[in-house]
Amino acid sequence: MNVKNFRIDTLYGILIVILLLPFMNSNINFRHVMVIFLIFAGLGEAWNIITGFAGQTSFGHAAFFGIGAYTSTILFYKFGISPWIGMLAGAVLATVISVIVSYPCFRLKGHYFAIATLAVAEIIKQLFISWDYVEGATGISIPIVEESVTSMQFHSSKIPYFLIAYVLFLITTMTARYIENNKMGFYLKAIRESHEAAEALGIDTTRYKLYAMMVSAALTATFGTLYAQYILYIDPFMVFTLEVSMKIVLLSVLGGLGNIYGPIIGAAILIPLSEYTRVYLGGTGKGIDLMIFGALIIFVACFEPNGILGLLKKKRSRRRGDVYARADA
Amino acid sequence: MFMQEPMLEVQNVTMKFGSLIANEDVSFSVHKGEIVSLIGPNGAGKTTLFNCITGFYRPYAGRIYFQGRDITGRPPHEITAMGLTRTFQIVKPLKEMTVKENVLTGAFLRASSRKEAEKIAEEVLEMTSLSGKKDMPAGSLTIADKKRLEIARALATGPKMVMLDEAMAGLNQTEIKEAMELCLNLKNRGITLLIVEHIMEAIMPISDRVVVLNAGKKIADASPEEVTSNEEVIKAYLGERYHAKSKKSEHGV
Amino acid sequence: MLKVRNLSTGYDGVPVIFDVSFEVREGEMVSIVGSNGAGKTTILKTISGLLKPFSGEIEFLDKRIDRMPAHEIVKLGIAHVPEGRHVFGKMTVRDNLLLGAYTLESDTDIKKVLEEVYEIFPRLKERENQKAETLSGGEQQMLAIARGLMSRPKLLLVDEMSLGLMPILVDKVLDILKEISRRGMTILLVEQKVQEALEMADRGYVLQTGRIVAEGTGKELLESDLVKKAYMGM
Amino acid sequence: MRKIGPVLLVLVLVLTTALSGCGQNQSQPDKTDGVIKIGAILPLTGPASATGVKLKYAIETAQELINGEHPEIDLELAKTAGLPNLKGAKVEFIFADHQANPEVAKSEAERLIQNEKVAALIGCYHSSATKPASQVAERFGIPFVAGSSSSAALTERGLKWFTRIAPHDGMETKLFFDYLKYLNEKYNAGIRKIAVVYIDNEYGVHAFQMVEKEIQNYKADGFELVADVKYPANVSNVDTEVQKIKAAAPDAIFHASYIGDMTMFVKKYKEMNVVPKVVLSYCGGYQDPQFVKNLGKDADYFAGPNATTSALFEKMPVLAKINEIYKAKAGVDIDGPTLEDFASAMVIAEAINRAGSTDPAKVLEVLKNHEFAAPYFVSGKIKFGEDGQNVYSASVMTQIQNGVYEAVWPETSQTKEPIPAFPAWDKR
Amino acid sequence: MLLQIILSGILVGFVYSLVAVGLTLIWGVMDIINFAHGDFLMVSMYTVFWLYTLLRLDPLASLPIAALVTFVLSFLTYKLIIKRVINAPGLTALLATFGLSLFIRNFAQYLWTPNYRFITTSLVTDKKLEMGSVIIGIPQLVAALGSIMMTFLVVWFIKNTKTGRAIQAAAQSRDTAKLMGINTEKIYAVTFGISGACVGVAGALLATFFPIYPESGALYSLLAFVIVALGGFGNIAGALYGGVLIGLSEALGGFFLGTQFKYAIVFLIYLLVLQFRPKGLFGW
Repeated sequence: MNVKNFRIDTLYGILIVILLLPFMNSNINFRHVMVIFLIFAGLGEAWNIITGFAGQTSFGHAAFFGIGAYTSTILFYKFGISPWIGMLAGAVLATVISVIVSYPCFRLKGHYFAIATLAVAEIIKQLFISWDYVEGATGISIPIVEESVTSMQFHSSKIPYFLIAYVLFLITTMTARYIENNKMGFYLKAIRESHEAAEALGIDTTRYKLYAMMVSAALTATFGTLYAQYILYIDPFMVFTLEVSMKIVLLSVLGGLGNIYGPIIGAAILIPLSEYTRVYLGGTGKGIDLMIFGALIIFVACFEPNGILGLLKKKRSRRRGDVYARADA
Repeated sequence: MFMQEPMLEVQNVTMKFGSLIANEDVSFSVHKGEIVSLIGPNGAGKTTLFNCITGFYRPYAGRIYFQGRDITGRPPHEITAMGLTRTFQIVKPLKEMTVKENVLTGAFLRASSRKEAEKIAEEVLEMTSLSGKKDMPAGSLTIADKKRLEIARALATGPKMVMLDEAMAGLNQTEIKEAMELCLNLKNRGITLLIVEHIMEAIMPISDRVVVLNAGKKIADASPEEVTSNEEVIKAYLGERYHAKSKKSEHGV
Repeated sequence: MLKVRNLSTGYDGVPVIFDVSFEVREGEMVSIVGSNGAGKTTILKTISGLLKPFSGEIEFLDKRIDRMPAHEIVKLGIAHVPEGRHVFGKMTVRDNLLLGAYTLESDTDIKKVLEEVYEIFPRLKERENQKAETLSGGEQQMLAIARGLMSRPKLLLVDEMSLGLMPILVDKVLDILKEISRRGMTILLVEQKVQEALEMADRGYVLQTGRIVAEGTGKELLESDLVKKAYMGM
Repeated sequence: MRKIGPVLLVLVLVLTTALSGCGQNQSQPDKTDGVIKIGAILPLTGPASATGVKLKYAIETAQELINGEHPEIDLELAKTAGLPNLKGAKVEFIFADHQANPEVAKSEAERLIQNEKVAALIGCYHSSATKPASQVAERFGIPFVAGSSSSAALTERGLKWFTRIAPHDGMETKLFFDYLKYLNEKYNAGIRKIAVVYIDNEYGVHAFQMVEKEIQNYKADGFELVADVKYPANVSNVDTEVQKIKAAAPDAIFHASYIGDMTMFVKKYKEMNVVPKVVLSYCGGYQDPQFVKNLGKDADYFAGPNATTSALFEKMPVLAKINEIYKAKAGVDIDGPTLEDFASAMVIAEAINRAGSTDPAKVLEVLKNHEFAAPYFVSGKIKFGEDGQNVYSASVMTQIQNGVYEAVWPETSQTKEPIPAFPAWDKR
Repeated sequence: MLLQIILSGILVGFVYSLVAVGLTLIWGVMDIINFAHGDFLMVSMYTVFWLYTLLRLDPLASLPIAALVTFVLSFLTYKLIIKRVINAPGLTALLATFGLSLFIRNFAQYLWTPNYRFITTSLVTDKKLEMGSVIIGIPQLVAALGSIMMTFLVVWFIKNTKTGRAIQAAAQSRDTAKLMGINTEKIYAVTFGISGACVGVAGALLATFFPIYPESGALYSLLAFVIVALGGFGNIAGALYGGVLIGLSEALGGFFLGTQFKYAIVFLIYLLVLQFRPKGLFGW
């Protein structure tokens, strides 16, 4: 059997199932979960490019998400420019910002890099909180206009939001897949595995990491725009928060890193889980929902350390073998 | 048979780490098509010199020319792109990737498409006898195969010159023989080689010239025969036992 | 003293060693030779408990040790000098040695062993307060052996001590090992420098791709065709 | 890699489970079954959950009053069980947690409306959550009655279905200046220099904006802004902040702080010997009874507007009885924000009762045109203006004296006279 | 005035240091990012609070008990959770500790309600030193001194005891440590425990002047990450100086540039310092 064809078929299968689901259940909350699922699965895919492929752990993707959200919102709020253009502008701006912040961050390795991205995101968040032009801490209620494709506002149904989310998700996943199977993907993975070996293979590591960061940032920003248009309200605490960054990290790790299926699986589990534990248990005011949520995360991490994907492709049975020994051999 | 065209020229390279001098005023050159070996006791500064040449370190003083172009302090990837690449003493396989993917990664340097890269990779795998293991994860190879993979990956970048850092350490006799053949094979394909090695039995027969480092300084630069009889070299490095053994094998084989 | 029967072992469920049996008697120096990748290190790691065997038995002083955790095995009297030395570079020579004596309870014992070890390795005494990473390769190898001796082992497992050492130092280290053996220590040596290892050993085993293909006294093996052909390049 | 097929399986599995979960929800019994559902969206987890949980108790108190028979309480709905005009239908408040996250507030609003079929929404405490949630209500044409969300922006959006009980921060700011004027006139307090200390989020920043705006109207009275100190939303110490305040030496400090940071500030004021004449607090930390509990005597002389105070219980028997029920649940006396959310629950139930149906249009008509009796407020009544804002300010100025929130202004509801100047910290 | 700010900054910094010391210890030894570190701090504060409320025990007197509680909690965390993820790739351990953080935080809310609590009358409450215009709160001073003492205790322990040497050994090479007869499992668990004890002490010291509520560890934990990285992962001295540097830059930056920026300044300092020392101030 041709492995490559099989993989393509699986991905298409998943994509079709996702597309059909909201039409099988008209429940508004279910569709909401689907929209959020797609947004976060897409964010996970975008993040995966820089962290899963290139091995540069980013704890600061909320920064790009927020920039995407704010760019389109400001353009629409202040100048009445369609969020579609805002989405593009946001992606461009996020790309530019990613280049600027990558410069100081890429000098750092490993955890130092991860904390640096976190620091950058927190600084950007504080700038937005204090920036009067973007309404600072008070946030912006996006003016509600008649629903239309141009205004990217839909009040009577969630299906258009779902479809936009789907298309963005599709673009992101396909981009990730294209990268994975071509030169850039190989180069990124080489950088992840060994910086020095990559250099010796003629790979300009800084440049490729930068490319990965740019692509990742641009894609992340587009979801920011959609998110803002979907909620119709944004403030810095909502889009720039560490929680958004961590959610992206968590679901991708939960699903399995460095693979385009990981974020999809992670999001398919994490998003409904957090939604439904809250829906069914959140009303008690005792934090039971998050307790259970936390416990489940611990459970998955402990019993499937390679992510859910690891469970599925567990070839080597003794997974808790001695890592040291392998590295040393 | 030497074409007297210098491929690599190392001029007065000095490298320091703090107060520790790893290389002191080292000069030598490698001509096109040659196999040159760099030997010396542990801590003599061979790997440091390698790192200086390939751009991983910036030398403290001195210049390095590759094909007449000054490459001193250029980043490693640019040097590789010019056609000078290396392997590592401590192998650095891209563990999560398969053998073929490892080689593909190197092949992308010259290939413009995936297809072309695949072609180069297949060729190189064939040449290094790794074809049979191409779908194995690189992390699970034996040490010998990992060393072979290092070489294969370097070759995939389409180099004019390859620098091998202890590519034979830890191989058994048969494997060393294969490695020696591979080196000669590469030489026949016009690839210049600079080899750091401990295994005298392996490098003496294939080297055109041997450069000996001791305590960061060059103490000899001559043909294998001359080097093995150089008193200073023997004292510093080979030890009496080798001296005796090499004499024995001269008679024995 | 040490009996290994039908041992199969490896990493991550991938077997490297197949059905290997051998033994080491008290006071002997036994060498297991073979090229890298043959699985020599894997055997030692399994004996010292770093790896768990897939099947087979390991007995030390008539006690099954194949399911014991590594630190318990050390207490029984097996010390393992790992390949590549692995000294604790950020710690002083003295601290490294004290760690070797981790299993000893009484302070006076520790002091005594320390003195004994310093006697064998006067060089280490000189460098007592130096960080281990500042030692030369040969000195580090000596430190690794000395550290192994600190636990007062009954059996010393030594892995590839020639690796990465220049020839002159290999001789030196081997001499030390001989000296220790002469003092009565039982030693299981794993080496790829076939000639040297077999010359020293009382008995030897030849390992090829995870299987033992020959055994005998050091001399017998050195003279066997198999060894001559495969390892001596003759 | 080859075995990726099961991925599909897992995905389908998870999503279909989700699907079936929702399906059940959807087939809830029709709303006319004698139970009227009202959604309450509150911050039940996260940093503000301390308040959120209290609000929940208050709303449960309202539910108990409405559904049970409490003839002793002089409230229309308390006397009979259920809603008399809807054949004694019971009211059920469905609680949802928004975790201080606007996204969650929005999705919970949608869920409550669509899945739970609620007739109206109340909440959400955080203005940032109230904004998107009330927009959902607007879209579905469902009344939204906010209790204690205080951002003035909420009622400036021109929403048709939105109403609010609490005075917004603009009104509170006016109240502050009027009170200071009163102190200056009556007690010759000599208050001129004002510092604003506020948390760097929607609540704090908005409050400060109101001060900047209002102070223009009070220039003639000699008030001037000498310092504004903005501090991060999650603060580990307030040393530097207090240094800045001390350097400005204000007569009055306006605080927009939550309970945790407010308490830290007070402790630091004491340590650093900061002695202003007056400290006034926006609806937030000061109003929480925990403030007195945690600080003891040090809490004395702080002041702020409050919808209620325990000192008023004596004067207001209805309030006292409501508090009895509430205290049994919450363990503390009812406070301002809590009472405002209680009011929002009562008002929406009353509006449905008067409309005689849950038809949103009819309920909205009642909400916008009727006046509601609110004997638990000092103002005694609630009436929503065109923009949805309660025109009767529900607040009195309170000051803590001997650990009790005394009503000090306006004079009509005074329980104690105000003390116009802080004594030195070591002279208490 | 300036002196006052600098002093306050330093005092706060030492408390940050102690929180960071615990974090850097496990980071250095096991390469684990413990997201629940701040929540252990919170647990310690609650422990102190309840001992104070129920038994009228002064926070300083209950400090050893709090340290013990967090030691045990931390020890168990290793035994029950970390042990299973320590060999897992990349970020899995982070996933687990994040889940743990969520769990502890909300369990605290479940048990003790989300109310803000304060210890109002401890031995040190409201005491202060006045030297001219400079005022130093005794609780802060005691906390800073306590932090320094605890840090030195930890350093001494690691440097001079048998277990300490074993911790160092396990940090450098796990398998070689095993070959020394060191039960690395136990050593890891103990290291985790010590890390817990560090935040336990920090929590008890903080409890005298910081509000106690389920989220009270969150910010400290974030700052601790920055400090640990600033000082160089696994470097205890680095964490100590890093904490002070952060405390100072927070105080000075906050005063001169606006207090709302004080944490942004902290992050900026991190980025700046790392430009010159990519492996932290004391990183190797």
